[in-house]
Amino acid sequence: MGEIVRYKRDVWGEEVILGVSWDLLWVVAVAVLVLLAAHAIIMAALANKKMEKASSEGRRVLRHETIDRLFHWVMAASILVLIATGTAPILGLRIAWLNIHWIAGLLLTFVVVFHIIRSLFWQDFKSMILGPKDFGEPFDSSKKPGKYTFEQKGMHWAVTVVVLAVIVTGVLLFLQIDTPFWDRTNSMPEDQLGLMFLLHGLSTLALIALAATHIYFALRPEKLFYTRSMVSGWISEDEMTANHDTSLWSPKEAD
Amino acid sequence: MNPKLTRRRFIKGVIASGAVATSTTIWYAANGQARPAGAVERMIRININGQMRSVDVAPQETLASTLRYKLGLTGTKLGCNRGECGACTVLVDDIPSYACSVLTHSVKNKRVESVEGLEAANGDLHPVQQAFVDELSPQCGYCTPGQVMSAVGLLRSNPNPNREEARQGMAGNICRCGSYDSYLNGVMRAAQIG
Amino acid sequence: MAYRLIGKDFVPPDVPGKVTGRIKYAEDYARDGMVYARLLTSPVPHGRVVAIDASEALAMDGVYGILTADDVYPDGEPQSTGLKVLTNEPTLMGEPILAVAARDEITAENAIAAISLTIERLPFVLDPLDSLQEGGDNAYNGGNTFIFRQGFAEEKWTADQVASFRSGNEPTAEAQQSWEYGDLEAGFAASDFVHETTFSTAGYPHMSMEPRSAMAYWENGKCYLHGTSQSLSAIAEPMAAIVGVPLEDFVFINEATGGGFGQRARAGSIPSMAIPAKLSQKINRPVMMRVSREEEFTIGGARQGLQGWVKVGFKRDGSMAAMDMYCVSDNGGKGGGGDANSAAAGVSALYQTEAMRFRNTSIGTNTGHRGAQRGPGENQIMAIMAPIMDKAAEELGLDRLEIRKLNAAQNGDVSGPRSTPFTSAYMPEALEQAATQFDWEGKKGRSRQKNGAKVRGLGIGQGYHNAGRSGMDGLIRLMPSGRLQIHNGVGNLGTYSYASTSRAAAEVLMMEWENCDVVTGRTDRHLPITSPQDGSNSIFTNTRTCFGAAQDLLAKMKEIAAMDLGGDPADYEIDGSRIYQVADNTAGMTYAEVAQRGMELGGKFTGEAELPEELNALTALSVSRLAGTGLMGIFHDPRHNDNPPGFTVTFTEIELDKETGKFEILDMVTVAECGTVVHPQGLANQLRGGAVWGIGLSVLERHLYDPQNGLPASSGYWQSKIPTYLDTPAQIGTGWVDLPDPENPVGARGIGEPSMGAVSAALNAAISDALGGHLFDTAPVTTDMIINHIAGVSEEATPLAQNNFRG
Amino acid sequence: MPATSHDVMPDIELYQPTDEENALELASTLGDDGWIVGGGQDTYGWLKDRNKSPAAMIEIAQIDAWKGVKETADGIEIGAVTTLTDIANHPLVQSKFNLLATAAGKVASPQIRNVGTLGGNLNQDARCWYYRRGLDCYRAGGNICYADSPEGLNREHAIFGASRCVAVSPSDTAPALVALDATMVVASASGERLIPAQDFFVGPNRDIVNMTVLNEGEILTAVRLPNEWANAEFYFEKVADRNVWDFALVSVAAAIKVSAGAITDARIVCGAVECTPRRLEAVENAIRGQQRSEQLADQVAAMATDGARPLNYNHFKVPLMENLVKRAIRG
Repeated sequence: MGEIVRYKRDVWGEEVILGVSWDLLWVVAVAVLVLLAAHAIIMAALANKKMEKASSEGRRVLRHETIDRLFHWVMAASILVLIATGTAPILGLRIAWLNIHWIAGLLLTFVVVFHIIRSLFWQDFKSMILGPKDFGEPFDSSKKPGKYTFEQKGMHWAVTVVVLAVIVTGVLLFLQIDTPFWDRTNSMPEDQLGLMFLLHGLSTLALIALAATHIYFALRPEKLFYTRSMVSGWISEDEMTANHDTSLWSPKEAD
Repeated sequence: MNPKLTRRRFIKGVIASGAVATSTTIWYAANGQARPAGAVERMIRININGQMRSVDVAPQETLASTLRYKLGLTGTKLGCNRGECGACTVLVDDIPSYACSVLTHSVKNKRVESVEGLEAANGDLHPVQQAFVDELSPQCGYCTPGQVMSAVGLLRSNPNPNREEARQGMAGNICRCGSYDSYLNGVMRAAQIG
Repeated sequence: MAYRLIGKDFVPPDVPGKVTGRIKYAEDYARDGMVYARLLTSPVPHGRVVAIDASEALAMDGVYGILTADDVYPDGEPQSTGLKVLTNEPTLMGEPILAVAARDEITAENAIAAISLTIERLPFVLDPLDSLQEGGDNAYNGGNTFIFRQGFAEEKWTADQVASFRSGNEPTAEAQQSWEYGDLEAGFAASDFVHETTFSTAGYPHMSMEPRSAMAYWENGKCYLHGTSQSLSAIAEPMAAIVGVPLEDFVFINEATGGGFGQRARAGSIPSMAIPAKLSQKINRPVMMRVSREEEFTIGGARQGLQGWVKVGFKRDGSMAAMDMYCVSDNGGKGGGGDANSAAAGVSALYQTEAMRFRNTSIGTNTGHRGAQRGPGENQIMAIMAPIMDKAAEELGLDRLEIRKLNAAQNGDVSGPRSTPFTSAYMPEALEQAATQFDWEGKKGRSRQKNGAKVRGLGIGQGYHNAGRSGMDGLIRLMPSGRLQIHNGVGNLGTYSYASTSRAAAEVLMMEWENCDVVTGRTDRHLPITSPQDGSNSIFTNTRTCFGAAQDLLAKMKEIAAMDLGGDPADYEIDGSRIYQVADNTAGMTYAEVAQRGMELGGKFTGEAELPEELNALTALSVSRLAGTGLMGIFHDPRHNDNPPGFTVTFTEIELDKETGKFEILDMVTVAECGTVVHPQGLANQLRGGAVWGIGLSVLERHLYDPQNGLPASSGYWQSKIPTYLDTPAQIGTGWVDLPDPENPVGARGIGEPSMGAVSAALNAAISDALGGHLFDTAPVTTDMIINHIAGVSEEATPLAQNNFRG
Repeated sequence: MPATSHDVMPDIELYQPTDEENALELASTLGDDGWIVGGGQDTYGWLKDRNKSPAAMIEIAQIDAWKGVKETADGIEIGAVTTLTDIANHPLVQSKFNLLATAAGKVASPQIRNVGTLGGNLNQDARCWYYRRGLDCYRAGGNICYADSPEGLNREHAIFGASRCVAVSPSDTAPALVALDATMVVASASGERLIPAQDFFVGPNRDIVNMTVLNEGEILTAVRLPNEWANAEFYFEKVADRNVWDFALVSVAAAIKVSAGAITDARIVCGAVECTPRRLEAVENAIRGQQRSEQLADQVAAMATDGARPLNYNHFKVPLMENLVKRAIRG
């Protein structure tokens, strides 16, 4: 166990930030595993009290359009690749990671920009807004959400903040390496550079935690229908009425 | 940017590295492991200029330090302490080596010869030394002991070098005064005498 | 004139000690209770120390004390350029801030690492032109230049002026320093070939083999300092002042010096020797301060780099009609250096330029401190000038040797801003002799001959330096044993002039060299003020003082002989360590008898009365301490007339590989014109050593500072590219003209510095020749530059600029 | 540390194992705290500067099993702690693999070759002066390269394969071994593995702090040269500023098999242009089957530098490398 920040000396011997302490990678990994395992155990213990699972049969409603599903999976893939390539050298794997990393990063940046534009002008932006009343939702079983549950909104916005942080710091770091588009100048002062590495590292750690949590819930039996909807686009009417307030979300029928 | 800088924190790292042997011991103790056996003993006997000398040598000590500071053999000069000049050249089992870049412990079972060991018992100069006097090879003289040792080593392995071979053999010695030509004259003369 | 000793080889007394390792340099001494000091040096190129916290270090076991600038300068540091002993206001990276003494070096280094230094970082500058430009940073706290007797000042050009100079034009700003002679405009008007260019030369470190280590201790109130210098006696008084001890309580010990090359001539350029002295005083133990190679680089100084503009005009017959030169000199982080002025004066002397203008502006940078280095100025400019001379010869259809002969300095010629006459000059003879020895006529047809990828290049170089200090003293003693003690404080760098100039005294007294002792090595052996062994001065200056002292002694001997044996002093002659009557050589005394008689007589004979006026303080002190110990010859050297030059000529042939940019020196011959030869082996060594230095200047040596952060990159032998056995010819031909100079009693002049300039000039000319006459206008011309030139590649940035720009 | 010039060896423990097991066990136990020392010629500067601070040195030069040249069924095997002088002068190396003898004879200076070992020459660290100065650059585990910037002093740096770090492989023997298709014998407490010379070196794209694939606890114990390339036509040339001590600006090592004037096979490798020895497979393919001639050399030389990406001060390496490859092909 160590500190959160690693320091180094600049050319004059002045101490500057080097980046995040990668010991935290293990801290995050263990913490996430413990929390998720705990969640799984509690859920298993409560399993018999749980109400019956809604049927996936019957009429289907459209939850995610093809383009959005595509966006989700491209984003997911690029994030996983970024995490894998970014942590490989930390874990001691000798692979040529940097080119894959920045290409995946560029891809992520493009799809995120796409998603932002699309969500602002073509999607129902309101459906994702996290308002004060949403916070009551988990504690009141009578309250059902619109298109997105409180947890989904929370995850979405957490991911938004973290991914944007990763992207902004990543792009700034991208400028510090040679690419086919430019020769680096190495002109960023060492202390600022270190700060960028620190923020990139911290947001990466957060992203790893979020990604792990997200995947965990996506694989939970009671949430699996959401995952299915991210693959095929639809959920059943039963699933919709069991989990959502149709006055707040009235999707069209799936093809 | 903060114009004031403090060296405090990284200095701690340096101290840690300076006292690294101690900290490792503690590390091994803390981890419940036995420290690897086989670390060198400090008291050693070493054959210097034909004499067995007992001397207390730190594990990391260079031969140049031992010769100069423990044995008082200051003929071996430290020009750079980095193997970049040759002023500290001595012979180890007849082979010219930079005493600044050889650990004393590495040569404890070998014969070490420094410039002080060349003269005959009656005080006669070694043929290389005499030739260097005759040719007035040295200028400032600081590189001279190293040049002498390289020449002696060269002539032991090749008693009759041509000038080019001598030049190649002496190449690991810098003479800032630029007396190379005069040293080569000396080597060639010594080869004739020798 | 036939001499018994002058012009003959001998074994200088210190040579056996050098080949056996027995001779001691400062670092070879030890003293009971001696402790070791190490330095903490500036981590920034320009800064101000805010706080030093050494409490942790001082609490460490085996740490004995610390010395800071506050200890050295209790009333504040001097506000001027120049190296300080220790400083709180570093203007170059690696400048010593404090020293710590401990029981051994490891402990001292651990203690250094435990000291917390808070330092305010100030803006730094590495290129004089960056500082010269309006808004540019200044290297010093008070400005970017230091004007003698006025102090720090700021010199700024407009951005346009700097840009224009950078792109190759004549600078338009007013220069700090200038001189002019002849009619420049008329000279250019009369010229058939005019060449104009910007140029740059690298400043680079001296890198003497012996780092400036020093050891000091105090005993009975006296400070004993073992150090390194180019002078025992001239350094004593200023060094005592730096240590802060009266001259009579200061003993400087320096048997041998492992190289100086100009940087150890003055106490002011080696003030770090005072650190162990001060520290020893403070902690009351002997202190050894071993200086590392990197420290030797950072505080050891460097040659000045020049960047300038030059315009030269030649008449149809090849004579140099006019030269206009404007330099921006790099004064480094601690000021120092007058290379540009010497460069211009050197051109005037060597090429007998009819009209000339010189302008210079000196600007500080936060790089190594600058000072004299072997042929300061002259040797850099000759490397630039030689290819230009060849270009002129080519354009005017002249032979390269002929154009040089035409412009060569001869007896009666003058040079420099004040048209100072030479004491004597035989450059045409030197050119002729070197051409014959090299076989120029036979070889010149090989110029630019190709053989596969290889091409031949031939070069002729000339070197010049003027030397001839006056005002020094001579001091010798004839002992009752009959031995002659020649006191000489010149410093022992390996030219052996401490011994060879002493032989002038033995020559006058017609003594066997075996009966003479050179007294030197430590100031408590009572030395006269002699010239430092610098500036090629010692041969000319110290033969004068030794000769003069011997003449004084001879006069006293004759006076004693006449007193005892009758007749007039003029009736006596000497030989075989005897003084006798010319008319009757049985009427005489041995030298031992004369000395004994002198000691009985005392008074002026033994230095107790009638001393020459104007004796220097140290000489007077030495005489007073030696008074009565022997028959004494004492001499104060008056001013001599005119300018004693040292000239050299080098011919070289190289084979350059156009595929690798590397070349081999096939032949090299250097001929010296330095008056009567005093010591042939020593002279040959100077010519060979100068050749190695010339090769370094011409193609290898560099001075790198990282432009981004001011870090020195060439702080060791490896990165500063000191020439090795395999970068220099296996054999260098030498020769000398050997015609006496009238201003020296034995006809001798100095040669150490020009021996280098001729080689750097010849080599640059040969490279230019091999490349079809291409002018790089720079020194050094490195492998990468040659490859780039051949391949037609231009680097995106300016080529490595050795902290200077390259035009 | 950049500020103060350290100059003495700091306190470091020393182990001098005399047998293989003991050495491998120490290497494994000490892990990162142990520094394997052959001749030490690249080690002591790091330690004196206090820019690297291992807890202990494990000197393996006294292990006889890892020393000397011996003939094997299909070539020769050279122990990793054999000195460069012994390799340069060894009759077996000279007669069959003179390329290596020549390269070994060009390393640094006679005294360094007398003490320095083949293993040390192959495992030596980068010579970028910023890195050697102890700056916290990428190679030292930092996050910046000081050499590759518009003003950085990068005359001696890479023109190929840079990935953040632009340091080059400093070894003279490495290109020769790659050209001879050598195999590295790497031992550790858990056994032995064989690595082709070409795969032994690693660039910054894969590992920015190490120059070889050696893992903690592993020791290079020997190098095997297959007879496959024995007595081929060899060419080695090293261009450096000074002819002693200096590292190559560019070097070339080539092994070419010629039959009736035609090139039947070739391996050409350049040093000091990339972080690893750079094998020129495109050139090798282009000359295979061709008559060995000046024209051929001129035709293919440009392929050698295809894709080169010079830095501000090292453009000269491009023509220099082409010229050296030309000379290697010309013979």
